[in-house]
Amino acid sequence: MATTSIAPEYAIDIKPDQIRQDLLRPIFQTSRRFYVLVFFLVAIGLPGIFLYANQMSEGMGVAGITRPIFWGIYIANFVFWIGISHAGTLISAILRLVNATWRRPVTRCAEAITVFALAIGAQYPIIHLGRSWLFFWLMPYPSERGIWPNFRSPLCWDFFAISTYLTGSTAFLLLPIIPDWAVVRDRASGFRKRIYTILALGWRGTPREWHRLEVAMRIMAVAILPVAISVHTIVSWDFAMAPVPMWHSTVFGPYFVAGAIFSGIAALIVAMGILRKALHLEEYLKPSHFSNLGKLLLVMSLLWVYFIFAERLTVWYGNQPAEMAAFWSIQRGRFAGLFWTMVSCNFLIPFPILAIKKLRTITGTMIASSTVVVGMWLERFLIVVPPLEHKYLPYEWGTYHPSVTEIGIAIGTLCGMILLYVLFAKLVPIISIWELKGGQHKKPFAEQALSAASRSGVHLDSTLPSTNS
Amino acid sequence: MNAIYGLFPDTNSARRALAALREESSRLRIKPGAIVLMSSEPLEEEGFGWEKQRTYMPWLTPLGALLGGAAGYALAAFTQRVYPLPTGGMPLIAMYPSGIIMYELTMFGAIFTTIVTLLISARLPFYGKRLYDPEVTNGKILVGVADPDRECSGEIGQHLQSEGAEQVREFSSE
Amino acid sequence: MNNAQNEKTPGSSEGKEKTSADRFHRDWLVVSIAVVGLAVAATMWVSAARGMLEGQDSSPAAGAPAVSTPEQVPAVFTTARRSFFSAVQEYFGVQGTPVQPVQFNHSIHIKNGLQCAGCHSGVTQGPDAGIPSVSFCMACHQAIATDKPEIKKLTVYAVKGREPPWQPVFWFYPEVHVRFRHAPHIRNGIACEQCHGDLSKETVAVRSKELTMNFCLTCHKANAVSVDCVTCHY
Amino acid sequence: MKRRTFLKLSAVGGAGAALAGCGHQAEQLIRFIPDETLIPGVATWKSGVCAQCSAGCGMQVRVMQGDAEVFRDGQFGVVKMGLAKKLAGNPDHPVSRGKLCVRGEAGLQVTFNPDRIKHPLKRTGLRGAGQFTQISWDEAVQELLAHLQPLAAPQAAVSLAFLTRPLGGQRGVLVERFLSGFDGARLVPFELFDDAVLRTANRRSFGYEQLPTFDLAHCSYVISFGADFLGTWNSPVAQSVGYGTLRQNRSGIRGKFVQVEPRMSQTGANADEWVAAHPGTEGLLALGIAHVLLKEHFGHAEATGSAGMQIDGWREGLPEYSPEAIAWKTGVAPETTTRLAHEIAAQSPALAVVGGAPLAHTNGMFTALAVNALNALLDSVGKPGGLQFTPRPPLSTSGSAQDISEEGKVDSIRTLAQQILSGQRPIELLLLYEANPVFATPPGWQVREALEKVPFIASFGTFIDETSRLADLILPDHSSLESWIDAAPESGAAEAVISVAPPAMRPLHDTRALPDLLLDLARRLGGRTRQALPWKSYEEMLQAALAPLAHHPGSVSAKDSDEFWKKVQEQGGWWSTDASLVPKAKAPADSSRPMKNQEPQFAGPAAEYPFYFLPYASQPFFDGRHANLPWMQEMPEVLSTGMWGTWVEINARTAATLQIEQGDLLEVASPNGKVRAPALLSPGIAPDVIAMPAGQGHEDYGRYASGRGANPIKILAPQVEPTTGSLAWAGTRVNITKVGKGELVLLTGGPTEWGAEKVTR
Amino acid sequence: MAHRWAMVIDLDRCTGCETCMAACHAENNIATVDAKQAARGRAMHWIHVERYWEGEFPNVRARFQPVLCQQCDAAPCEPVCPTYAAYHNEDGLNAQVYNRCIGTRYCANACPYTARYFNWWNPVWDKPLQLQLNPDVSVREAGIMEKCTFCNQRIVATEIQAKAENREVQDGEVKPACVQSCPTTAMVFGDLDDPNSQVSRLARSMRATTLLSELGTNPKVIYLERESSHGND
Repeated sequence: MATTSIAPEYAIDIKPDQIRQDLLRPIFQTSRRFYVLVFFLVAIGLPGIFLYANQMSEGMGVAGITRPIFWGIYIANFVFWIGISHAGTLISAILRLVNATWRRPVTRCAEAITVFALAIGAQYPIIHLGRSWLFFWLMPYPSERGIWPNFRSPLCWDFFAISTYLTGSTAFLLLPIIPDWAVVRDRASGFRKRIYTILALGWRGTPREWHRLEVAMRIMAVAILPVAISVHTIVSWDFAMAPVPMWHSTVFGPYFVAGAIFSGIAALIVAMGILRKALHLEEYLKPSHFSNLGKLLLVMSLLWVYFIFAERLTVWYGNQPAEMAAFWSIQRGRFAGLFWTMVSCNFLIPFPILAIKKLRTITGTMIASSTVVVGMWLERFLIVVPPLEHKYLPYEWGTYHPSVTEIGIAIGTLCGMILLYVLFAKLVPIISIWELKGGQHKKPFAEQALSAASRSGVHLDSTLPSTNS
Repeated sequence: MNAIYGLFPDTNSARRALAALREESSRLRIKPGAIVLMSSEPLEEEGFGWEKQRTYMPWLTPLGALLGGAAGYALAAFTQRVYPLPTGGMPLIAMYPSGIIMYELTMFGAIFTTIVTLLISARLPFYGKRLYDPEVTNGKILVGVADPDRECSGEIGQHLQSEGAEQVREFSSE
Repeated sequence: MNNAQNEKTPGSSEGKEKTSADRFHRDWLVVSIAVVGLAVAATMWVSAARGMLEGQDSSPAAGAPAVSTPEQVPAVFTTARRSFFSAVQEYFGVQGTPVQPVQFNHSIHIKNGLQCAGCHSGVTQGPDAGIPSVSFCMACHQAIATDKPEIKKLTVYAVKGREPPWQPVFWFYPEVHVRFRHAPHIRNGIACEQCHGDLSKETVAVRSKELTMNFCLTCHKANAVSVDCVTCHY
Repeated sequence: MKRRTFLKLSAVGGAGAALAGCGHQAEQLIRFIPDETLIPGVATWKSGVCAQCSAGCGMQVRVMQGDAEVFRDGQFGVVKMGLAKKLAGNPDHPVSRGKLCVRGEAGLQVTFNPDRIKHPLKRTGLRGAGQFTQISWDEAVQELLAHLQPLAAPQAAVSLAFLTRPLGGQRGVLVERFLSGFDGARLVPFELFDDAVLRTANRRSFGYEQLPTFDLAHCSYVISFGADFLGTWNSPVAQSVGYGTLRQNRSGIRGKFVQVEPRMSQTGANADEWVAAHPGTEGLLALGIAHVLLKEHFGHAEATGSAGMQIDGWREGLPEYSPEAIAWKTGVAPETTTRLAHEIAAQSPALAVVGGAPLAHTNGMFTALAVNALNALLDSVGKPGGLQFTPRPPLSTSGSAQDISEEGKVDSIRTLAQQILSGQRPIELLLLYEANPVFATPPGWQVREALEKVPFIASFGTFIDETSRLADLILPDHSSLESWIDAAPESGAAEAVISVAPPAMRPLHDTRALPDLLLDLARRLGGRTRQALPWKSYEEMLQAALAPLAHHPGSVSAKDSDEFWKKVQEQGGWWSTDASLVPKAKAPADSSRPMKNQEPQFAGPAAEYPFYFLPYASQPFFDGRHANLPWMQEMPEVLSTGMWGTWVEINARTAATLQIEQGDLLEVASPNGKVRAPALLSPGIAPDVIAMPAGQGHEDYGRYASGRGANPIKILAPQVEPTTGSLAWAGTRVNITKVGKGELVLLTGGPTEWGAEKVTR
Repeated sequence: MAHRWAMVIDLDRCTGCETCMAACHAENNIATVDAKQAARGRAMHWIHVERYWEGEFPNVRARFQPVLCQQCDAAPCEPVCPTYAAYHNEDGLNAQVYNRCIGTRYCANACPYTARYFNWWNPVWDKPLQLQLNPDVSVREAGIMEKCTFCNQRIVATEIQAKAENREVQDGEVKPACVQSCPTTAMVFGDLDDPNSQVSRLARSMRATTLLSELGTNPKVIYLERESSHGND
């Protein structure tokens, strides 16, 4: 029986059969609620496509951006979504590396956020192009003219970073799904069976397959971390490379990475909370998961406050006129309301909720995370817009008001993101079946893993007899 | 390919059956490497004592990374010489930005190699007909012998049965 | 103890799944086709709505000139593409084949000893080669070959006081922003046929060479002339 | 890989191939045979004369071949023709010296304006309803002739009036000669910002009824009283050219420039010192300076000739005008006045300029005479670095609008309106040419009412505006680029200049040049008119007029008259420094009565209307005539940066006291009316002054100007300067009320006083 | 043969008359937007006169500064363009290649002078205003960034002319539209590589300075600072 002392709140003590039953339910049973939701999302999101088509046809003028605020909500959204995308892969990779067993129900829904947020976020640089249809000029491809993209441009780095990250995190998400697709394949019929047969790649579950998969996942976990960090650093360099007051800052790299992880965790908690209710996964996503992630969020919140303070303090001390114009417009000018809302959302509200253990419940963390998601969007907005409104020559200052098109496309992509996620949860077991099962009777095999596990209080349900050695 | 296999409800019986097949392999004229195991979860740690799995993946990945980095350098450096765009005295190949491209492509190389190595060495994807039983994903553990000697296949089946196989089935690719 | 599988064979539940599965993919097909269709429709509708304002995209009007009124002409000049389809055409660099109002025979004129610059007189002096006016043609053709059907057509134009609506054969979409100047090329001894092909072998001029940027660059590089972008693009 | 192949392969597949069949969009319009042979793509610079204001700058027109959509013989089609592409100053021309002003550069958009009248029009609806129908030129000319013929009869009881913008050059002569065939015909030149006061004052002071030319290039000290001479006043291009040299390019000398005005104009913004004297007291300040100069024996009162004698107390050293005595009226500290006087005394040559608002008060004549006297005291008249009067070239055809004024044939629009309304002088026919008094006169003058009473109005203008909307018949003129054009600049050059240019391009529309039309009418009318205008075409008339110049040494030397004429056309005119051309000053007409100080009169009691109201000639629109040019609408007025609208300029502190913020909609009310416009806070305006740019607020002036902004002229009191009868447009008081939120279109988006020091270096 | 085109603007001569702006509109086919778009900050003026107030009434002064693309030697706009639409050519111009521009607007953000203009819409000319359009200059469509080119079309035309006549380009032979039109001759254009050219001589003036020189962009538009007269004020 149990060989390790286990905190009972992590225990997922469900029979494998039941696990399959529970986790495959959404795939095989489609509720009316699902159709309503999809219809709803499509209905709200579709105007976004119209607005984008209109924007391509008429010109960027339909957006609220203007001289000198050449970037607006589009780029704020881009940074925001790329930030959100740091939820999954980074967290799941870290947790995989330290072999925190409680990660098992969390990883897939986190990684899915990464992939979809990235896919959505990567659209924004294209949406915001004046001539979207020529976006492929950002890619290096051999043309007869021999002209390549400018590798000195941060936008070109973006292309490389995002495509690497998208490839990596997609693989990171998809590889462990293969065995689960095999499960679905074996239970499905008809058209769906054909689809899942293709998706399962002919997975059989031989020791060779399992071994290669596990080795690959360990390598990927190591490889994806620096990519994730580089992605958001490069996104921050989109700003820091331009000599715009308050953009041209060395702190932007780590500041953006911290912000990204911060918003990513928040988004993950929100997604988990919703999935838990919607798919009846109360037995799998337990309060302890929320509490653990809440602690992580708390740390990131403090880190965020540290960064924003450091950033602002240096600007304030530097006292350069051009920077101060943007600074004061944020601190007490046109953007003061947004700024203080952001500080409340990112720190003042979540901090007590997350710091006090009693409040760190599912509801508590959900509230804290929701405010953080809003706050982090505001942060992106405040990074993009006020400095552009106050560049060096005061004669050239301007004001920015988002237009219907920008808001519509933003809503459209939000709906798109949710839709993708809903479809994913519909088509793929949102919790990894084999990993969950594996976690149930896996014996800690290394001292390191054991200590990591006991530190995080992992319950190792060793109902199996020990090895036969 | 033909095969005979048993479906075991738990790891204990599967382990026993495996041990038995291995013990009797010469007698039952089981070719080396013909014993097949399939499960719905990784069983490496479950003491199956299965043949040690080895892969070059940890070596191929850095190699892929190196290749990626080299490709990054090539892209950043050589492409800009292809079209000699006047830069008005600015460097044609900028050091730090090229570093970023190289870094990203290094990581891309690593990830890409890992995925490709995984797929190739795990022989995926494979859509043809080969030994498999859907019961595996229902939690059964499949232990069997590929291309058994026709004379011994009955005996193998009995062995599997006796070690606790719920069902013993035969597979034929024809 | 092992979590032994007291496996239920999925009997009754399987049947349910089957029906729901059928509904599943039928509905999904409908939804996805609808989404894609709407997206395409959106793009086309938006572009077409503008296209309609600015006149139909119709086939070239060849032959006798029709009476036209100001109402046919849009009241504004804009760089916007005329329609969704013309935008797509331009995107893919499709230029189509021009249909000339009069089947002008280049080879006969060249055989009779006429020089290119004799008619396309702008070529040595300015950016554009130019097409001579019908009155220029009539200077000879009042007397020469007046019985030929094409010359008769030409005469009809001249009598009516109209120019034949010659269609450009070598041209660029405005989007490529090329400012090509003929005169410097001629001054530097670039023969006409180097870009326009051997017109002594053509009757009605055809686009025998694709004037891509690569075409220009190859020559510019070979002759060590500027390959600076703003030499041509401004 | 070929350019798009990458995408074709990867993304869209065969979609491109499917579309390959569709041909290129053909030109659907028929093509006319061109009238001229031009080398395609090659630009030629032809000479031209700028017609955007009356300065008469010579210019060059860049002409290139292009496809124009035209209407010919009942068909709409395309023709290849030479088209004006760019205007630039004529480098040889003594007035423009290769430069133009912002309004001149926009002259192209007059020719290519979509709102131009393209055919002769006949009124169909009620008068003023703006409903016209297209008629042929034959019909139009017949109709006009039918109205002209009765009036041409000797001793006709009724007569006609010709309401026009001030016409310089031979156009003016032609019109005068045309009118000479009609008994009692009146020429009514109208311009909002006319300089009649200064011309009259110059005649009284110096004997030249002419605007002065300033030799800024050689000047060391300029004090300007309200004259926006770098922007809108007199000959801004010539003055700007001189100003450039005043400031730089003379080793060791940088002329100082002081501007006296209550609202900082574009010119004032360039001054080294800006003095905000109270409106209407500029003359006092000039005499205050003169007082100091006389007291300190800088100059001799006697030496100033008639100019000094115009001022009461001049000989006595202007005892009433000591800096202390005038300080409370002008609002200028006595020390400042004294200092300015000392500076002027120290730097020779010095020059005083007066123009614009100071002359548009009821005491404008006094102000002008005072500044003239100061100039005379500074001995700047006729000297290098001073002011000069441009000699008039001796043409064979006599006269200009000014010259015949003495014969009493010229009326002001105010007089005309009064006479029509009172029935004193029956005007049967009004000919109208590019003057818009309905827009640019105060309602108190009742111009619209008067014009509505005229039985028949024929307009020759190029645009429908508030005045030509009242016309019964419109016979549109060519644009200035399409017709023979000439000008005899009144000022701007120290030498005699005549600008002449042939048409730069063929007409775009079915229009006829006014001079040729008048010659045609004269020919058909016969009689006296025919005798007065014997020429077949305007070109012939110009050639005849300029013929005597061939005998003078000048810019053109030619063997015979044909060559002379050809060279004049190529060069864009004729000019000469021949000293024999300099005219003698006329004897000052009424120098007998020296003028005493006059206080400016303002309409509206100060208690009720606390602010002086200052409409000003706007940088892009001048008096409103350029408001239909989109370039000008989008040209930010440089000080306010305002575009596409009107605004009310108010001192920032005053606004703060009244709790008015930038962009608040203000109602500006005078005793004579109200207008609404958004507030524009400015530090460059006196606290008791409210200023508004003129030029916007058109009811009907094409698509770009109609219904845009507000017209400040419409609230002016019908004040006049008594000696000339000119509108005293600066003589009204107003009050302001905040009535809501207005829309202000500014180019700048920020507070531009911020860190100015830092950003400029 | 290579040049280093530069412009000197004498702020002491500049009167804020805006002739340069109108000339630029005419020469370079710059579209007018309309009142609504202008109110949103989308008016296009490749060159515009910036006005800065100094002081309070009555001791108030206004400074004028024509601002156009500063044609920086170390231009922040160039490296950020992912497609080389903004690049530096051999004559030292900040070139903007319209056909290569995909409209990221990154260059416009990076430009500290905000000298770049974006085509938010397809430009529209009410006919026949389009007949004025200069055929030597592209008419840009929606989605493209544009800016002052130092009237590149005039430079190219002059160079071709000089080559045809087998001579070098003379100092003062190339005149951008703004320089040509400036009534006070506040603007001078020429080759900075030629030490005897007028721009070179003026650029060596004591008054020479550049806009936002602390950013190290090394502009080729050199301003001569405004002076005060005779120490009188």
